[in-house]
Amino acid sequence: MNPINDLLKILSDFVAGIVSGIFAFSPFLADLVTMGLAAVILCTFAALSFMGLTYVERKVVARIQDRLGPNQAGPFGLLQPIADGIKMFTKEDTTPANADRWVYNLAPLVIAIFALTTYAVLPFAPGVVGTNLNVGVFYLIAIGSGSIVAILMAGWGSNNKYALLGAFRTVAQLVGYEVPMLLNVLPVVMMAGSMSLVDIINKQTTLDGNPGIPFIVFFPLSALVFLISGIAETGRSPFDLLEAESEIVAGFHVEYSGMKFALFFLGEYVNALAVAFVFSTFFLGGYAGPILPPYVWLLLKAALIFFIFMWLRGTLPRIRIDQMHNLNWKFFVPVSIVHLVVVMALMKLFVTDPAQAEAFGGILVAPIVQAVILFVASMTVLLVSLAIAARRARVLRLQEEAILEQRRAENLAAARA
Amino acid sequence: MTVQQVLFIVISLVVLGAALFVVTTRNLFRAALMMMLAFFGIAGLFVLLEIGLFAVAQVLIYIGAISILVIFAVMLTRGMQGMVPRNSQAIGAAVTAAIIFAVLLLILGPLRVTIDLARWPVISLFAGNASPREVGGIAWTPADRAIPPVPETYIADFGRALVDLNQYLLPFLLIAFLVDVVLAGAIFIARQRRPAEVIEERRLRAEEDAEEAEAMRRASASPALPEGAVASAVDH
Amino acid sequence: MQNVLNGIPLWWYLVVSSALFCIGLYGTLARKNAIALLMGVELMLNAANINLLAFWRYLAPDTAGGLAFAAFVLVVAAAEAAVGLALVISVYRTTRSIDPETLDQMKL
Amino acid sequence: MRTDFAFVGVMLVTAALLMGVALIAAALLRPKKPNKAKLSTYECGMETVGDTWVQFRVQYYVLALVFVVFDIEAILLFPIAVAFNSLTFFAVANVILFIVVLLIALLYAWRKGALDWE
Repeated sequence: MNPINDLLKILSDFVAGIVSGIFAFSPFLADLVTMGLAAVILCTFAALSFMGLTYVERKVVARIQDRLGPNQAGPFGLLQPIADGIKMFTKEDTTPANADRWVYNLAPLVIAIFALTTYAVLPFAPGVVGTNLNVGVFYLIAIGSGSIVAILMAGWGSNNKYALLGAFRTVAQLVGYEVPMLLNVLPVVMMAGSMSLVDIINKQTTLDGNPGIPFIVFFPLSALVFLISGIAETGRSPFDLLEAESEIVAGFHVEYSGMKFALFFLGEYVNALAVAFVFSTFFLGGYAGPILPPYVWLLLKAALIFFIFMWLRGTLPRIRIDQMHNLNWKFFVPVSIVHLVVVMALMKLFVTDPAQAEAFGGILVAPIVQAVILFVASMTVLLVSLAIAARRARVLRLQEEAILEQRRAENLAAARA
Repeated sequence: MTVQQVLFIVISLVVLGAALFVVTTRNLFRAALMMMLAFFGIAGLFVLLEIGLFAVAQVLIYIGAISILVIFAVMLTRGMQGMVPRNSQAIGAAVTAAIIFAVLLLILGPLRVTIDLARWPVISLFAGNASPREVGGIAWTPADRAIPPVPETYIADFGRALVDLNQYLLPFLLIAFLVDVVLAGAIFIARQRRPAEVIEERRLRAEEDAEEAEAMRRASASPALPEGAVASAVDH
Repeated sequence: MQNVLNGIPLWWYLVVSSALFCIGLYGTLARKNAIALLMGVELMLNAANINLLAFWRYLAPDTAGGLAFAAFVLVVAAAEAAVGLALVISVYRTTRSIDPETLDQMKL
Repeated sequence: MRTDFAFVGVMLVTAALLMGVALIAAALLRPKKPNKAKLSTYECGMETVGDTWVQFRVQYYVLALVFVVFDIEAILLFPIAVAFNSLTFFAVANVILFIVVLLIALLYAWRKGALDWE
């Protein structure tokens, strides 16, 4: 074992060895304590990255918008997250008088729990993964529905019109964007032949005679749609219309303050980081990469994705709710379905495995050729659909302009008369 | 006791308690939340059965989709919040459910009623050496065979079976059509009609009613009936 | 006894599922609110699913039968909920009531 | 490397404990001086008018409905995707038929205006 490349693996084996030494009398207890330690480490990692990310995001967005960002607490404002933490812990927290107390108080807990549980299946390095479920992809998507429940609980428990309205809008957005996510993970699962995240990464490395091409090359459309849906799933800008301060006063968590608000915030950031990790795993090859140690590769890729999130947040204006729904239901979903059909047909037609070609027919091609074919097909679907959407948008805009023109003429005539 | 046994008992109690809450509470939103808890617990039972696929599918479909539909429906029928939870046949329903549960327990569980005409029915604990029960020719309690493990590839096997002409291809395709019909029907039923459509509908209904009344008038005014009958019908 | 999975015999699952079924049945028969009634139906369908999967696991894990049937139950449960709740919403909009006992007219 | 759900259960419990501890610690640290104005419903300083039960649009339900349809599709398509490499041409043709039928459902909903957000 290379001590630098397998640092995480060596450390985790070391800790597991110590624990099983202490609990030598009961393998079950040793197992339980090992798992508990791993869970605590993962939760701490998520919470610490949440603290760090709030600082980094504020700094980066400030730079993009030509501001300074936090610069008072400590050098370069580095102590800002700690100051925020102290504030969150000591701020008075009110429960509205006619709130549904149980539901109101449990909602932030539920959202934080489900956000943290996402990390149980993410592989950080070869052999370093909480648990390599054979339904990992499914698990990630299913856990996402936990936050939907928490949002409904928060909206209903607050007993506030705006909270309830915000919760409903949020849920409509979250369930909507789950559909393109599901549809665009399917090509990845088909390619990897497994729903386990480790298998998906292995398929993108050069192990077992695989070509070592990340899936973003095979399915650029899937990657793009997955990334945008991921941003929408986590409710980040430009899809943050559900907590638009000026419109529905912070949406479903309007009544929350102090630590409970912090938990909602933590849920949002932890989910966003999880989307970055999941995207790197599905489409960029996860921890696979040359020279550098695997965990560094994973962190680099996730950091790149998260930087894209921050960049979008710093530059794009918030979109309207009808645009948000139209983008999803009238563009992403139909395009993803068409893409899925095309990919299915092509993947059956052009196969890379000789045994499969012999058993089920199909044209045997080299992996590179298959990648090129799928890339071209995926890009064609993307460009054609974009062209259609652009033409349709132009028609709609012209219609709108014609109506406006007509109305203006009528008004003018009325004014003259 | 193994860990799995303890977990099974805890999860079952949670599921049954949540289910009892669902059917007795007055607050429909809390009922829906508790229903989610019950579904989550059932996913836990599937994990104990070592069927991860369905544990996750349970969470995805029941918690992520069906419960959301239920909560939306609760919100849309908001005037119905403070309703009395039970209707007039509640006692009968409870008795029926209890009887069915007792019968199921006797059929499925370890309890057995030995009917001896000379004495009262005796409920005795099912002993290991009693006659085995069979389902489809396979003895299932007490078994004389070890339980085979779930194959590693059960997800792929399931996927293949779904599109295998000799297995479940027809139901699989029927599902697509069923779902089509469900979507079309549900959208048609639930769709918010535009004001113009509502007016049109009312007009059609009024026309229909008028036609009906006309037909009735004509029928009652037919010469076969005596004048008095018509008058009395009109009086009513 | 050999027919236990991790120490749990099959009849434990069957008893839990029948208890859940009967609770759902009570809910379906005794609730005054049509949505609560549908919740009872969902509980009953879940009980059926526990049964299907438990039997599959204990008796025939090497086939796909139990899984396929459980999946179809899932689909049918979703379809039933979708159409049932759409009906409830539609009825509520016309009559302002979703109490099945008062909805006894053939024409709304 | 573990491949079971035990770790997920442990993770759920651990996350619940850690977050619960954070909430309790905050509850002990923070001041607690409630008064009537603080406990009233927040509406930008306005007095609350009417009850919380604002009228919801059936549009939310219809969108959830379309979502349910695709959720069902997903649960059936994922196992098939896992087995994709060992499917025959005939099977893949049927899967494509399945997806196309669902696309028709989507187009119907679109046509009926169920996807419009007015």
